[in-house]
Amino acid sequence: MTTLALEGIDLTRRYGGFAALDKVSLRLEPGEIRGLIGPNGAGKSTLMDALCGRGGPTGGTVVFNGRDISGLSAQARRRAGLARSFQKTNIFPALMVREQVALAARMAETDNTDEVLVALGLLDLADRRAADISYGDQRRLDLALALVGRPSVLLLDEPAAGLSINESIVLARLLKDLASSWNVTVLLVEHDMEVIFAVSDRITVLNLGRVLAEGTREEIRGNPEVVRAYLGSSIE
Amino acid sequence: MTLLRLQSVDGYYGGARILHGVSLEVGAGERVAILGRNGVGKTTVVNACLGIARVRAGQIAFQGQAQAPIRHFTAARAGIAVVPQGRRIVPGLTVRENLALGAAVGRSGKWNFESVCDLFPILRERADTPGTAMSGGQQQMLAIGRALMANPALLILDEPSEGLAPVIVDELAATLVRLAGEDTSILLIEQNFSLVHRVAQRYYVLSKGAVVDQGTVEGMSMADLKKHVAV
Amino acid sequence: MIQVINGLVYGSFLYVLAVGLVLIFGLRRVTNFAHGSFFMLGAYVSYAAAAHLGFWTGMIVSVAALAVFGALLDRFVFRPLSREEPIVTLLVTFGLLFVLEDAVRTIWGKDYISVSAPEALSGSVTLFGSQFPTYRLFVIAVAIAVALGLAVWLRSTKVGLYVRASSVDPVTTAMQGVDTDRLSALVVAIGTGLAGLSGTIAGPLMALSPSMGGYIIIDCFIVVVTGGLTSFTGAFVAALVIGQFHNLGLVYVPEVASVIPLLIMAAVLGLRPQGLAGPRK
Amino acid sequence: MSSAVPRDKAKVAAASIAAERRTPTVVLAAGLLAAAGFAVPWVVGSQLALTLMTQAVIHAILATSIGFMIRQNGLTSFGHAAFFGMAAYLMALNGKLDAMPAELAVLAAIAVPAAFAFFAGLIIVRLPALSFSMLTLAVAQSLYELMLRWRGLAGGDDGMAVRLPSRLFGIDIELFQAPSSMFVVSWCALVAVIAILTLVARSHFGVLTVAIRENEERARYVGYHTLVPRALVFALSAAVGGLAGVLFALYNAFVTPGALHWSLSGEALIMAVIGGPQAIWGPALGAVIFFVVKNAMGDLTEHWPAIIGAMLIVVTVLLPQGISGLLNRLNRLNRRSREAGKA
Amino acid sequence: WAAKEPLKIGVPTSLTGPYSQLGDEVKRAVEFAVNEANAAGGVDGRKVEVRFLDTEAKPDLARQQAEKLALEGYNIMTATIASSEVLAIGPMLGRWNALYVATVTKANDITGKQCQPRLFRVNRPDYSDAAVIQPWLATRSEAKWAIVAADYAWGRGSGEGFRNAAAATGKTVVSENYPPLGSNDYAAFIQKVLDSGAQGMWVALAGRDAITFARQAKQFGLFDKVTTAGISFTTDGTVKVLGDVVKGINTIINYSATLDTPANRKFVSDWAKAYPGDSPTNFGGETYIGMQVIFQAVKKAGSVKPADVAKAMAGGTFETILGTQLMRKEDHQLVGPNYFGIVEAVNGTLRPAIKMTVPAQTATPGPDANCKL
Ligand SMILES: Nc1ncnc2c1ncn2[C@@H]1O[C@H](COP(=O)(O)OP(=O)(O)OP(=O)(O)O)[C@@H](O)[C@H]1O
Ligand SMILES: Nc1ncnc2c1ncn2[C@@H]1O[C@H](COP(=O)(O)OP(=O)(O)OP(=O)(O)O)[C@@H](O)[C@H]1O
Ligand SMILES: [Mg+2]
Ligand SMILES: [Mg+2]
Repeated sequence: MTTLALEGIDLTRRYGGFAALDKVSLRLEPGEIRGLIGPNGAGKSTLMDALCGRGGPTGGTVVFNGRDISGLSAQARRRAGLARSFQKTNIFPALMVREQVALAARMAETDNTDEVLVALGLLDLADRRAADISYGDQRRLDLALALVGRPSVLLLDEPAAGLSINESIVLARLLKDLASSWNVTVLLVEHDMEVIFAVSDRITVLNLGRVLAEGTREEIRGNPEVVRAYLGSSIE
Repeated sequence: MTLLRLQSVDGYYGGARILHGVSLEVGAGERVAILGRNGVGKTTVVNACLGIARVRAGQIAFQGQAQAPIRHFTAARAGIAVVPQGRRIVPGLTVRENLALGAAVGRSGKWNFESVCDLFPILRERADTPGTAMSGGQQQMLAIGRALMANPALLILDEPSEGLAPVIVDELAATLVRLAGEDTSILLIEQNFSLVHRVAQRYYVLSKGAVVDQGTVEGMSMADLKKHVAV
Repeated sequence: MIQVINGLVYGSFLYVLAVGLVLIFGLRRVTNFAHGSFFMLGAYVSYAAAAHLGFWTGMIVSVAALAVFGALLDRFVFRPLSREEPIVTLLVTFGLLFVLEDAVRTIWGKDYISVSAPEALSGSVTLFGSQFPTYRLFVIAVAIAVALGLAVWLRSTKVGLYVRASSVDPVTTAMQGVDTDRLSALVVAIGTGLAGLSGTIAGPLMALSPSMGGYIIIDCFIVVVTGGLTSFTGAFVAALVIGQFHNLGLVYVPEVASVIPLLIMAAVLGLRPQGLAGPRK
Repeated sequence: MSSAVPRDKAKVAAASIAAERRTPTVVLAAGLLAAAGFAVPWVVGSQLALTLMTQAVIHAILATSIGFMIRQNGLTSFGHAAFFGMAAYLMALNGKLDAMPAELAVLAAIAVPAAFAFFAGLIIVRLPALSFSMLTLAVAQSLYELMLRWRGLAGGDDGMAVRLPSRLFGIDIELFQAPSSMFVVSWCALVAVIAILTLVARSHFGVLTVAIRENEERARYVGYHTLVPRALVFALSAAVGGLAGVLFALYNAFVTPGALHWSLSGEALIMAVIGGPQAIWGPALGAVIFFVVKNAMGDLTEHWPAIIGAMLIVVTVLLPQGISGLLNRLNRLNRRSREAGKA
Repeated sequence: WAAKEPLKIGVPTSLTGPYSQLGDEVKRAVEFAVNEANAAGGVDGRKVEVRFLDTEAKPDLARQQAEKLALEGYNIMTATIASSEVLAIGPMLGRWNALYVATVTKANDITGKQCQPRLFRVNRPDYSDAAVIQPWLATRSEAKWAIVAADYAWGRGSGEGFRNAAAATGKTVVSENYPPLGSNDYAAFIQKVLDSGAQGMWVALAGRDAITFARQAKQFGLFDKVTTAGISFTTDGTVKVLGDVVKGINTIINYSATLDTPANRKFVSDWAKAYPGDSPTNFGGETYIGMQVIFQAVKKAGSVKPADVAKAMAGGTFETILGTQLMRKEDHQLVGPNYFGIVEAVNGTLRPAIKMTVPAQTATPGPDANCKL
């Protein structure tokens, strides 16, 4: 068996008596795109936090390319090749778009700033202050900060939120591209089911801090529990 | 009566002109959508109504009353509540307090803490946790709940479906339609066509800060709408 | 024991002054270096008013005058600058400090002035076997009243909620229909009014001089920072702790007494960067 | 991600060339400015004017150091006089104790404040902005108290003379104490400081620290350590403050605890902000203007504090971005109208 | 008087800031002396011009301002408030080709370790104040004493002086307190003095500290319980502010308008004409003495060049309102008497009044051995 790109074992996080994450385990193969869905407050963002070393103390182990990184700081994890984007836009408001993407690139082996700017359609905004671009554009900038420098594993928290339909389609295609051409592994949280179903190799469903189901898109779509707790009736 | 009317509005951030002669209106009990790609100026329309973006030409009227100058609280006092893009939950306040803040204008109506919590039960469950400690989607519910607390005559929602699970979006759609039936007009800015299709009666399409198209949703299929609007 | 009460007096006095600073900082994010001058102005105004109207009316006049001054300040200075970096408003308060000192020096002269305690409070009581000035007990009472009043106002009234909301996100608060401009003017007025109050109660304790604000403002900021910048409870605890240690320091280690407040602040921030009761980041 | 369109490539290339052209320009401009400084003593005959100008320039260096902190770290030091005074006292104490050659003392007087700031910075740059400010104030005031009480060695509040050898770096010490030559020395130091800080601000390190200032958390999630760069900015700023202190000690040959007092820190801060710290050169400009105005007002009336205060209020309300902000805006307007003219 | 070069006097003093009130007192005295001289046809036929610059009592600034005055030609200077300012100015006088006469600054070093060829002093230094404590203390019956003195060079020095005097006269010091400069609350110290069982108290606090301390001490009833004496504690200025609070307190007096000599009576009555309803304060009187010395030295030198004036000053004798006094060659200290008195009502106003005169030879002991001129 090849080494896993990323593995979380028994990840747990509590806020007071409430378990936002309760012994969740997750195994990502290299080059895989894994969809992560679940109701609001299921613990998806918390799971990403646990994987990348954000927030309070977490129980469990994170293994990255065969190496236990549980004790590493967030910046060390990023330098090892584990990057993430944020659900709540997290950018450098006073810096130019290009400036900040280039800054993020400096930390990694390859500088693909321009490639990323072009791919995300940000080139025209490259010399604008990040504070002065629209919300959707800021969302894409946040994504660019994660993509640049060719990390080997990407944790993307609702990258399509706030994007117009066309942009979402471009994004979905881009993710597919990335996975196949760079062999990037992606853990993708999304509430936009079109994107999820279009790109995910497998899907994990979280509910109340635990894994509810895991499987291919067909299996997930057909799982009545998932439909009841999350998908609802309107997904065709 | 029209609740909100923009007449040839030019909107600016500092010296940058963003809106070019935008005109649109929302009547009583109407459900209207604004569509458009990222960065065309949808949020700027809202911000112009809130006095965040500056109006240098044209006119904005609430409930038939022309407004100048527009202060940040003008819209709220004219019965217009906004669910802002990015949620803007006030840090340091609990869920309950964030909701109470929404009732600052003191209009009475069917929405109060209890009824909002019936719509989004999680808010009751977590009433005393800090608002910003909630998950992204829960915060979105809180933002919507807070706007409802004002019992507005017009509810403006800037991409409310963002971050919400599909089941919740379903409920939201139903709620919005119901609201309009109860005399609250809706101005919906959305990328989620399924929501627009279910909620809106009319739509405006914005491109590069100008209204380039408008029409009625009723009678169109979802596919038609997508094709027609072609954003 | 008497020494502990003495520490309490100084702490109480610091609290009344510092809590005004907390209010203004909380709402406007203004590092108000002129607060010491407001205090000084308050002392002079009440001194002038008291000469004709008596101590108590003088107190009311001083608080009211300073409150009006604060409201105007908010309207014409803090509001226009509310979108600029905090450092810019800080500079304005520096300027104000210069102007106020000079104005007071011109109006009331450079001579020191000394004020007597009001008749009713000028005696002393016997406490733990020693004679203790009644006026000093009054200072403690004022601080307790202010602390309780503020706590009730901020925690359990609607306006209090708006104040708390507006201090973290004024735009969103205004979007809910709150006139945050008027709210700020009110809060700044209360803050400067408290400076007037503390100036008044300082009169019988210390010499009035145009530069008296400078002697107190640093201790005051130390209280605010140690307490956690925006926390009223924090300021209360910090003022009492610092007042106490300051006083005990004077008694037992006078050589380093003047840096004790600084050391307490450094120690607290070392352990809790957010201050005693500041919000966790 | 191989779909970059050729048109985009051209844009990309053009932008990066523009960025590279700047370094030599900065060096050249600095050289010219420094050279201009040599002409000043010839043009300005009056000793009085020269001594004022020298003092103004030394203050300008101090203001520049504070401004740099504000610009890069977003943190305001209320106690920068600590570094200024620390350097001056190091020079003075070395003169008294003869611990090392004066040349070495000069370097130490710059290095010690920097090292001190670096290690203190590792602890305190994480604090909320106002708390940081107050702690810097605390450090400075503690040093002030220390020097005030240290009668045996440092003369307490009476201060101490700075004993210097007859030559420093091979230059006659008299030259450091005569206004006409000291002006040139200080001026060159100021120009060099501004040039170096400008290059630092444009470098990767400069952008990184601004990024950390803007959003420290995100900087960590793109892979950077955030503490060390901020502490380094603090250290660099302290070194510049120390340089000002060294020049001060050389010129005046006398230090008192006043060199550590908060009113000096406050004044330097005022200078930095009215100059506008968003431009590296802003604070220096502010310093010179403030110094000259204060001096002129002090000559005219004893109500100078009120006049200075009122001017401060008016200037900041009208020009919240400082003088450099105004100049930059005028410059932009000018350029825009020229471009409009062309089109 | 167009013919002769005017006498230009520079006054770098404290016009703003915490000591501005003292600055005002010396300023009035300088102006009074200048007006008086000009009205009498000038000094040696020269018009007297004066220029004041603000030092905020900061040594660094004092040095800058003094340099400015010297370069502008006001190179005979006087009347700075703080000793540290004078010590900062002193070493530069040669370089600026200027001269300085200290009038209210008391640090021993000015005519001691840091004496300078161009630096002179007319008022009583700290060691002179120490020298008069002992004769006074010998007359007192209180055995146990407490000290409250400001925590800086002057206060500490005065405390030490008192301690020595106490030892020499067989008294014990039961409590020593050095509150920091600019304290706001003296309750802790007052309590300590009360608890110490002292019968007498020596206070060396000045200006704002003196007033704040006195006010609080009164509230605690301290003055009623112990005999209080001090230096700079009850000056004309603080007594005016404090009134009855400090009635009956004993004090060293360096100069007082109540001094009953013909020269002083004339000075006081001329002053009252120039400033109706006012009488000169201790600092005013001392500064006036400085002006008298400058004027007479200029006349003697027949020049306004600092070098010539300095030559005329050193070793000369001068007619002052305190009598004929010698400016010692060895350390440039004017040799004069010192006084002890009590705060009481004189002609209806409360002020420190002289009760005991300590003659010049006791009050101004020999030249400081540290001074090498
Ligand atoms: N600091 C905190 N304190 C208390 N509860 C918290 C805190 N942070 C998160 N939670 C709770 O943990 C749970 C999981 O949150 P999380 O953000 O992981 O949800 P999510 O699955 O990402 O939801 P969404 O789809 O809405 O983004 C939520 O119920 C949330 O309220
Ligand atoms: N504060 C600002 N200052 C200057 N320009 C701004 C500012 N905010 C937005 N803009 C610009 O205004 C334009 C319109 O932005 P707006 O936020 O209205 O877009 P939008 O249609 O809401 O987009 P999205 O779907 O991404 O939310 C964009 O080009 C953006 O770059
Ligand atoms: Mg989430
Ligand atoms: Mg938008």
